[in-house]
Amino acid sequence: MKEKLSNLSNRINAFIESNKKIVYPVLAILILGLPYVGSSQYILRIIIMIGVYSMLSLSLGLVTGYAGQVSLGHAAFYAIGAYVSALVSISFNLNFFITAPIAAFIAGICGLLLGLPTLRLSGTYLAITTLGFCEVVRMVLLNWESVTRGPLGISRIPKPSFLGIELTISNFGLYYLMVAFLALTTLAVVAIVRSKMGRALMAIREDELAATMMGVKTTYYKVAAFVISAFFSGLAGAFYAHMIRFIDPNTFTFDTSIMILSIVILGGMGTIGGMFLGSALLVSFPEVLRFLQEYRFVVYGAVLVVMMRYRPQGILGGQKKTPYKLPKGGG
Amino acid sequence: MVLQQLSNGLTLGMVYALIAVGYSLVFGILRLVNFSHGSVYAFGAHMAMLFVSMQFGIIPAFILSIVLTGILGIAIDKMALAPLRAKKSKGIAALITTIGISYIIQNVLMITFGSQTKFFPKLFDFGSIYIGGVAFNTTQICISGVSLMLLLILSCVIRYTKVGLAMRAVEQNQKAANLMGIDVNFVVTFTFFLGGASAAIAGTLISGYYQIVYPNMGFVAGLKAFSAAVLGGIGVLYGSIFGGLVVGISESFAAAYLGGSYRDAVAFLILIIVLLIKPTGLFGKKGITKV
Amino acid sequence: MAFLEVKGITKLFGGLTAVDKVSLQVEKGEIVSIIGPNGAGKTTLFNMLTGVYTLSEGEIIFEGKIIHNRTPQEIVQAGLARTFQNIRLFAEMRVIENVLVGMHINTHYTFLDLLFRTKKFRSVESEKHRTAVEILESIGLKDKMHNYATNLPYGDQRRLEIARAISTNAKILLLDEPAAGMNPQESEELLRFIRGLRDKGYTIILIEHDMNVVMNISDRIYVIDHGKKIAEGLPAEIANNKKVIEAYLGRSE
Amino acid sequence: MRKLVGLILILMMVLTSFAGCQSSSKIKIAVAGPLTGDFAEYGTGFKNAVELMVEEWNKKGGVLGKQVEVVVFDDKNNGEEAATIAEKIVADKDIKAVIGHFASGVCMAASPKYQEAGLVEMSPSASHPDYTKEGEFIFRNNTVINVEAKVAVDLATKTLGKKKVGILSVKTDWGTKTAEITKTLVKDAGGEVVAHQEVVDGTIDFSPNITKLNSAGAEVVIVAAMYNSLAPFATQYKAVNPKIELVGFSNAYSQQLIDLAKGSAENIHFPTIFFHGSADPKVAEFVKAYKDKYGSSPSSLTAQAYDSAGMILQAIKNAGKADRTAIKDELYKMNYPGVTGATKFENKIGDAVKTFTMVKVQNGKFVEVK
Repeated sequence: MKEKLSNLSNRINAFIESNKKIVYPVLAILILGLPYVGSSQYILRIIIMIGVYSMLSLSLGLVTGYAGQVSLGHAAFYAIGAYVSALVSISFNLNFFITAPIAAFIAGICGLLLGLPTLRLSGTYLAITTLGFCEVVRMVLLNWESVTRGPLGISRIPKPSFLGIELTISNFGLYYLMVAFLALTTLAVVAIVRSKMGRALMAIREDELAATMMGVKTTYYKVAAFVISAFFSGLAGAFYAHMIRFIDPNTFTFDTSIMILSIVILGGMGTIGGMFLGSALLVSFPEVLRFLQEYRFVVYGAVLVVMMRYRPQGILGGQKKTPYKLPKGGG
Repeated sequence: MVLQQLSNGLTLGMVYALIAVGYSLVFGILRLVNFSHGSVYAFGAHMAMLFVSMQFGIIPAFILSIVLTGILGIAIDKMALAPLRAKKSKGIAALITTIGISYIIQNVLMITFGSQTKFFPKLFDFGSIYIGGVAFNTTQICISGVSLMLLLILSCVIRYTKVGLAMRAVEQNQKAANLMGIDVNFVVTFTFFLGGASAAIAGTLISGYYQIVYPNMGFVAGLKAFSAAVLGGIGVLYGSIFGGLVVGISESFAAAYLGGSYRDAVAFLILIIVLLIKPTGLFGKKGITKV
Repeated sequence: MAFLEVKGITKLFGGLTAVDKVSLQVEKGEIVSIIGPNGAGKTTLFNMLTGVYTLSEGEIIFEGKIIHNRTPQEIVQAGLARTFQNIRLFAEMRVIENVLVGMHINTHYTFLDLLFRTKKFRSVESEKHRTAVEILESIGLKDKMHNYATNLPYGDQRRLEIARAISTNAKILLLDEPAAGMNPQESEELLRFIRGLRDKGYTIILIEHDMNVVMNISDRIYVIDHGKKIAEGLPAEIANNKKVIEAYLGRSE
Repeated sequence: MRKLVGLILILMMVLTSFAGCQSSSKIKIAVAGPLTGDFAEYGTGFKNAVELMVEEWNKKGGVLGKQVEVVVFDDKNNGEEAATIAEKIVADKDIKAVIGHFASGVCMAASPKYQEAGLVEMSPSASHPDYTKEGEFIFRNNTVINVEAKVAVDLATKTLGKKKVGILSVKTDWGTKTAEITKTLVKDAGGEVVAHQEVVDGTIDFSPNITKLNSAGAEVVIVAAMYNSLAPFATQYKAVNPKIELVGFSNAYSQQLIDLAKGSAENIHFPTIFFHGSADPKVAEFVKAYKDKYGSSPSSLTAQAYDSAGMILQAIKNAGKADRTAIKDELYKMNYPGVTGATKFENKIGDAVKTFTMVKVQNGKFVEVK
């Protein structure tokens, strides 16, 4: 089974590599045209959620997949992004396209806060610290009632509006907004991965001491990975808050962090495509396999156990057969 | 009032110490944080409740739950963790596996026993004794007593028995121990059994004290017990007792003076501060980086 | 003042003195070997030179600048790169990527450059890739550049480690038992390669056990035993130095 | 980048193959709540109650001559699920109204969709003050906090005649709001709030809070929490101070409280709008029908779900057509004599106005307080 899977993914890559000129435009048309395929709003909403979780898994993938630092608390940045954007837009009634970057920025700063312990910790200790951080963030959201209205949560968050038009699922506005944010995240992550920073992060994952001996400032890059990943998780949080229009401390729990981690692992650590595949599978499976409703979290747990045992590199992860892409003039 | 809060904190601390022991045992031997320990503790409590509801006496139910949960501990190792060790997979693989296992156990409990909070008979309840105006409920005293006794037994097993020596050897260096003829697999299995058994004892005692059992009781308690284990120096048994008491007392004082909603946050803050300042905890030893 | 000046450096682990007041000098373009029985403190010495351990005592001066107790990053920036006794490559990364990580400290573009794929980014990247391919070619690994480091045979992995050290364009290469585990034919090839490096102007410090490698490549040899320097000099002198023989073959009581 | 492309292609094919919703001319009532996860017991209660009510109507010929069908949705008490379910419910033209969502937060995640599409959402349990502000289509057949709190305070200060009042509240939207209102009402009733302890939902160890309340000299403690907190709190408090009196709220009024707290539940007083042993034949009939069909006795929230279904079916009958907007208008005109007392909605706000009865626990059973 294992060989078939990796052969399949390699044949797909080969196909895409060979006629890149056709594949990307076709894909763009398909994505942009999707809502008009007449599928119901219910399915469109699932696709949007797949997009949101792709953004979250891409950002967690940077920290866990590429830099090898396990973070169990990524829902914290998701929550911070959502709360900041909601609160700023309500109290100063600013447009979504101003509050979302602010929210992502503040989430990034919190990423810095959480990134600092990486100076001293790694592996299990770091994972548990991120978990503790996420619970502390939830406690703050629950108890800082003067600002976050505590358990009452924030209701009637304004819909995002672009040039005066309110973006909703029915007018496909939210779908295209998600596609824009997702494209932004993907391009940024791909740019980082295909550069000296990406190589430095992978070196840290492979052998942190050897990377240090090669002059890589490992702490700087680990913290940078946390900050960037927190930024995009915050962005996803801002988008989600204005889509669902009501958030409270129970919206962002440890379960969310574990769902994002399962996506990264199922899809393939250290891959980009894996994040989309993982999100598509784990977001849509409870809808498609109705009878598994009750066992949803048992399945998430099983995904983690089975993947770690049989295919730790995930569906798309692991060594690629295609040659390393040399930049133009670099050959 | 302060004395009463202290007594509350002591009981709570003993409870966390009892769970923390399970973390320290497994970490000591395998350098692995067994994230599923919290749900194993919940499993133990549910087993005891099941046997009590099947008209077994308290003590038979207690023993049956200990044995069954011990076997669960072994099953976790054999089915999920041992293959990873055999494959020499990366450290985070085992950590993520234990997270997966804790999800499976917790949700299977939820499905089989239903999500309601269920009744659990009071253990060792002979009313309360008043010493200097502070109410000491006999259950509290018995829990602390049983916990201390269990921790002493465990320490003696590890210090004075043959298998204890084997455990300490495996803890220092698995390869060397293996070369010396110690059946490492048996030691690991025995450690997981002890971990599971101590979790069952903790689960039953705590359910007996609060008289309720519910599927995700293991999550928060497990995390607090972990911070107790880390505070005391993970891998060091008596460290867990000390860590448990500190977490328990600071939690009850936080609840009393800062308000109930801050008690969980305090336990997590302690965990983060300890990890930042001295990850090896109060009694842990500092490792040397070997190139 | 020598190219690399090591004055009386000591390292204590608890009560144990791993390295005890060792001094040595290395001139530019020289090949110096450090030999000694197992556990003599040779690798600890390397760790002190490259910043993995801080010194308990003593000084290390390279090109007139103090480099002891500096971070490993600062030391490799100053021009002192190393390989490891047991290979520490970036296993799940390609051969060429391993070399590119070596060139990390000399790849200069900002975060914004890489984010927006500016011209500067593209030109620096392709230039670094060209240099990387040249280095791989010089060490005979060019055709294996797409492989993953972990899939390479043992000999190739050793050479990739050296290539990675070179790619930091260090001035001194510290090679920790490069010939370990190599058959005579491979170690002969390695010797030729190391001499080639010396001719290109690199200074090399070698830890090695294989006596015929040490004897015919080293300009000078230092002998370490129980953390102390017990002898130094030309290969011929060391070959019949009584103390050295005793250290290796043990005293005849 | 190359892998991403292949995968998106496959994913698109998979998803668009979903079965679209087919439509036929039937009258459907949706019920949505947590059927799995932590609050499964409450969602199941809603489902049972609505199915029971619809069964009774169908036996009498359904409504407008058509049999009514119940469509059940499990939202796992999660806002995201609820919003997705709302999309599905709104898209199915046959669904005329939805009874549900359990927790306020979950309801409010779905309300915008229901309001936007013009479909009546009636929650038998939402208590968040802003819930019905979403719009005219958003109803709740649940006790309004300040009315219920007034009754609870009367129980503590008048019926039990205690002056020193302690408050324990769980940190949820309902708990916080109820505690706030209870404090002012206690002062108005001449009592004194000696201490207010807040706990996180799911807490089981109350010893620090009990010590605080007890040393503050509380004679009665008003507990704004569900049965899973009230029961252990009662057990632990009575172990320290057996003479303490406790007053709960209607959402903790269920058989599980007695099963869990056993002896410690003795003499706990409640305001409730649904009482098992009520003399009213409708209530007795409902309790018997529910017990026969499901084997356990209904809680007050289940009863409210039962009445909600009744009100909606009655609205369809009054309107003469199964039209979503007509149902909404009829609800505002209705005064529905249900098992949870007379319920009506005033001036376009979906909050139900209820009449309360006082109940207490006496040797293991709920008894009405005269």
